[in-house]
Amino acid sequence: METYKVPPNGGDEGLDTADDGALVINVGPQHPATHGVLHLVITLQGETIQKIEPHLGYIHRSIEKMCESLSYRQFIYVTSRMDYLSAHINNHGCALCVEKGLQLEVPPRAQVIRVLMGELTRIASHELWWGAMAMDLGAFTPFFYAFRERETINDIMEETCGARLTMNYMVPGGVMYDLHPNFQQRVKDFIQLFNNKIDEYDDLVTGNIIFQNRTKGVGVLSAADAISYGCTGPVARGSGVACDIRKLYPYAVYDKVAFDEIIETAGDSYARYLVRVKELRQSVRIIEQLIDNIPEGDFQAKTKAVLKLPKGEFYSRVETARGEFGVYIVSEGGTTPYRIKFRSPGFSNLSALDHMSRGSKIGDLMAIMGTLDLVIPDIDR
Amino acid sequence: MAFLKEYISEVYHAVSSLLKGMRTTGSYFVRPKEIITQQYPDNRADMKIPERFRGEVVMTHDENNEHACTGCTACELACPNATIKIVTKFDTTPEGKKKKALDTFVYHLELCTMCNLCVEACPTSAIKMAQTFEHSVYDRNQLLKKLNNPGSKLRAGVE
Amino acid sequence: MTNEEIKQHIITVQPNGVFDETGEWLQVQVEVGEWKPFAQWLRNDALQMDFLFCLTCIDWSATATGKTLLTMVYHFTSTVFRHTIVVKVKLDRNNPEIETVSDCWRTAELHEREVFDLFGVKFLHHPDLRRLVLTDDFEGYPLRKDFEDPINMIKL
Amino acid sequence: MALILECVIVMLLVISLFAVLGLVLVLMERKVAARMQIRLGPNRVGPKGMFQTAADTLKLMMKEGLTPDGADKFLFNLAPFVVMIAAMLIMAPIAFAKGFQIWDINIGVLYVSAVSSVSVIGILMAGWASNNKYSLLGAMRSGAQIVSYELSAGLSIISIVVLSGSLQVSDIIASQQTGWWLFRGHIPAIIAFVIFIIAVTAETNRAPFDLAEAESELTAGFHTEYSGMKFALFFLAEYINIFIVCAIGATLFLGGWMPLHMGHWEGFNHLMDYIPSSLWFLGKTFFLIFLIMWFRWTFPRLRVDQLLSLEWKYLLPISMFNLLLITLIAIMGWHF
Repeated sequence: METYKVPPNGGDEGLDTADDGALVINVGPQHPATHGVLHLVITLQGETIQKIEPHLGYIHRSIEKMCESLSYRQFIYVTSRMDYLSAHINNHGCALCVEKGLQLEVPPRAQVIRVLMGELTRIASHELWWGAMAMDLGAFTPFFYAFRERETINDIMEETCGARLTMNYMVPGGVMYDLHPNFQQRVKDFIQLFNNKIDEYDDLVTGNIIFQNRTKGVGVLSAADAISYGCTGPVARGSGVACDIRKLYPYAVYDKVAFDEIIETAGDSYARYLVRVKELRQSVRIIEQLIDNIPEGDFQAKTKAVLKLPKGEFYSRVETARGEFGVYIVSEGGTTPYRIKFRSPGFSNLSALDHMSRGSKIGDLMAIMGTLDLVIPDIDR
Repeated sequence: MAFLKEYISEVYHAVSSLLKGMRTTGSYFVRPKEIITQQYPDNRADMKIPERFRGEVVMTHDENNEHACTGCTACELACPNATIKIVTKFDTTPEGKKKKALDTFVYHLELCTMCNLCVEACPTSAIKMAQTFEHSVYDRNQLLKKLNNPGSKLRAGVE
Repeated sequence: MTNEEIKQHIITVQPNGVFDETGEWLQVQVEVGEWKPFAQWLRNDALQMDFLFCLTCIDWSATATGKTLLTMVYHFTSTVFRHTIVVKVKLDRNNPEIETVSDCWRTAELHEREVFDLFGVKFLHHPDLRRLVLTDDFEGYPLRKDFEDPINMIKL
Repeated sequence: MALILECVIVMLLVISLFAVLGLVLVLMERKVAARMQIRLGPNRVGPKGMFQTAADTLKLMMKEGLTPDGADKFLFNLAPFVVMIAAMLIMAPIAFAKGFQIWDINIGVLYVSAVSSVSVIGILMAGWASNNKYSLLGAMRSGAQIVSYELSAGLSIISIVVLSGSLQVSDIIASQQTGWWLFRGHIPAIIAFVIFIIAVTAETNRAPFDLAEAESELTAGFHTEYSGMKFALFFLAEYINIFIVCAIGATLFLGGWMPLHMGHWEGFNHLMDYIPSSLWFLGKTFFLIFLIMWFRWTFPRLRVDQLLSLEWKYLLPISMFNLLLITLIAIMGWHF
């Protein structure tokens, strides 16, 4: 019987050949800090990072190809599986694109419901990021506090949408069902809980001297670089680039609610952290404005049983928790998209990782990756 | 001297920020009431699953073992994952005409993503989402289900 | 800037450009040989298109008119003027080659690798053109319309 | 003959103490963590999960002890024992109760600080012999860390030696008959205590100084390649080390097994004397252990250069200056 023998250098020949004393290590595909199957090949000089090369594709499902054989109703659910933490917002973007093609007017009630769900999703996503980021930096406890609030949102989602993570609640023309009768009360309860607990976040993490030292001045990304690398969302806003789709190209009812676009100019990990933490409060502000003002009416526009987009190209973009999510549909007039492209925020944000982490310590890499808030299925699609 | 003052205030702020964090975790340590863990298998009896929760597709049968599925395959067409396969047969109606009817409603739970599109598509509300969620089995074949009960037939009046 | 103004600017450098205003944004189609200087002009000159937010490719081989056609589609926005244009470049499907723009927009580096991986478009002078999501020895380009994988693709 | 018998009994006692401490401390850590993290912690094995760690130990014993193919086999297998033996050796001069001490050596405190640095050799050995880059990085970090933090831990210990005038553990405890050094030595003693706690947290590789393991950076650092019982030895040694350093801290600053006496409150002092001395010792030690666990479940981890600058820029200058103050207090007899 032949037994497999591991080669002396651990099996990664070819990666180990840096000659100037540099150490090449593989972070991932299974590593506690990558939160998924991201594989980074890191060249280290001592503890200092010289180069990072991402190797993608471990969970590439070719969603774009799959969507080419799905109808315009069917393809929306797949996008929940890309950025699973912003599932609602992804679905919203797809629904918007189909509606653009059909020139469909969405009832006001559905628009408000979509925004409410989107902002709840954003809070849930930022909560998870906050916990995971603290965990990357070695503090385990915040993770559980973050999950307490996130759990409440998941319960609300479960009650209204029927699922906790991949809801598939958006359909072309509106939402799948009307709100649950308990929805408003539970959201108000959540806001109260959230306002009580948010100060703990500052006590535990934001103000902590160790945390500040770990993140300030780490992974600096200038505004010009942020634009050049195609960064969007909190990553770009942490560098002082105004890029919030909700402000620049308002969709649904975002032009009717008051909220601030959070912009920090330092461009380091701490700035990106602050942007997200402040966005939590802005999302709560949007929800507070809308929760008592949900217009009555239909929750879904009347649509044909089989949707056919006219020949042409349609692009819609929404602001997910990670940045700009674009849907580009090329239609040949059939019932399925001829070609569909998802512009996922994580993919572009990842491309800046190498630039940001060169010259910093391996411990800084965790702070940088934490504030990039990478969701691997979003990158691999 | 200014340097020393800065040094001391730096140390003071650092220590106080650390103590603030310890106060937060410490206060949870002495308040076990804040614990939010659910003892899952033990609390099965009084667990509340929302009525909209999507666990699996089931077909509703009434007390006469009759269902509302006409075998129109709308759900099969709506399903993005080929989860549903409808096998039809031809029944003879009392008038002697041949009529298409449901033979077997095959449901692949292992392929299902609980997207609810089949339930939305069904013109006769024959299928719905059940709130069960404990689907794990040792053999994958057990996830292949037939949704119509043996011997069941179409409810009168459903077209 | 309005579409008309952008058009005027573009005509000065691309007199042969084909314009299409049916979509949401102004579309301009340029020849593959003129693409690189045009891209540099877009990035640096009057239009200041500094944000490339979407880069993709379309395989037209399943349509009647596009048997040997691939189209590169670039979506640009200027963060200065807030205008958006779409640039299209037609490629020969049998030998798709185009100049890289990863030196103008850094984000193009990964996006071009993805397009190379899934469509087989060769980007000339790209600093690191390798397969991105697939293994290096993978055969075929999955997002092309004629790609078949009898094992992993299930036809509904 | 009697001596050999004595040796055997002591050995058995130490080993069983190790086993019991390992089980208790791991369970305590998990329970403390759970309470701080608003969850229940282990609660399935035995009443309130009391036997969870025993079950874990059983599992670890039954696991295969894997040795990687490219590892230096001898050093790889030796390393956990080096760490373990170093931990066992420090147990010798600790006074668990009044007159209950294995070896009252006259340089007890010096012995402790000398032997406690041996464990870094085991860690370096493990990191190098594993032939894993993560392990190597972790081990190198651990080396730099322990060498640095030993300085301020040593200076804090010396400040108590200065106050009590002896290196012998029993003498130091006896000198706290009238009050613990933490209270008698004014603010400098408190500063020394705080520095001591920080330094020993770093020396035992505990969060926020757990850079040698740094889960999110180096997966598991120096013990990445270890499994089964060899891993368990590292794990056990970590907890034993915590116990020992806390016991030292309790001995030096909190009076060891000495009951709490308050000036001239005769009634109060008599009441305190009724509590057995071993309970006093264990109570103080476990209080310090709790403190260290509290740190771990609250703070993020430092970066490696910040870890070193904390030591060299803050702890070391402060503790040197502090030592001067304490010496002044001791010479002038200003302490209570």
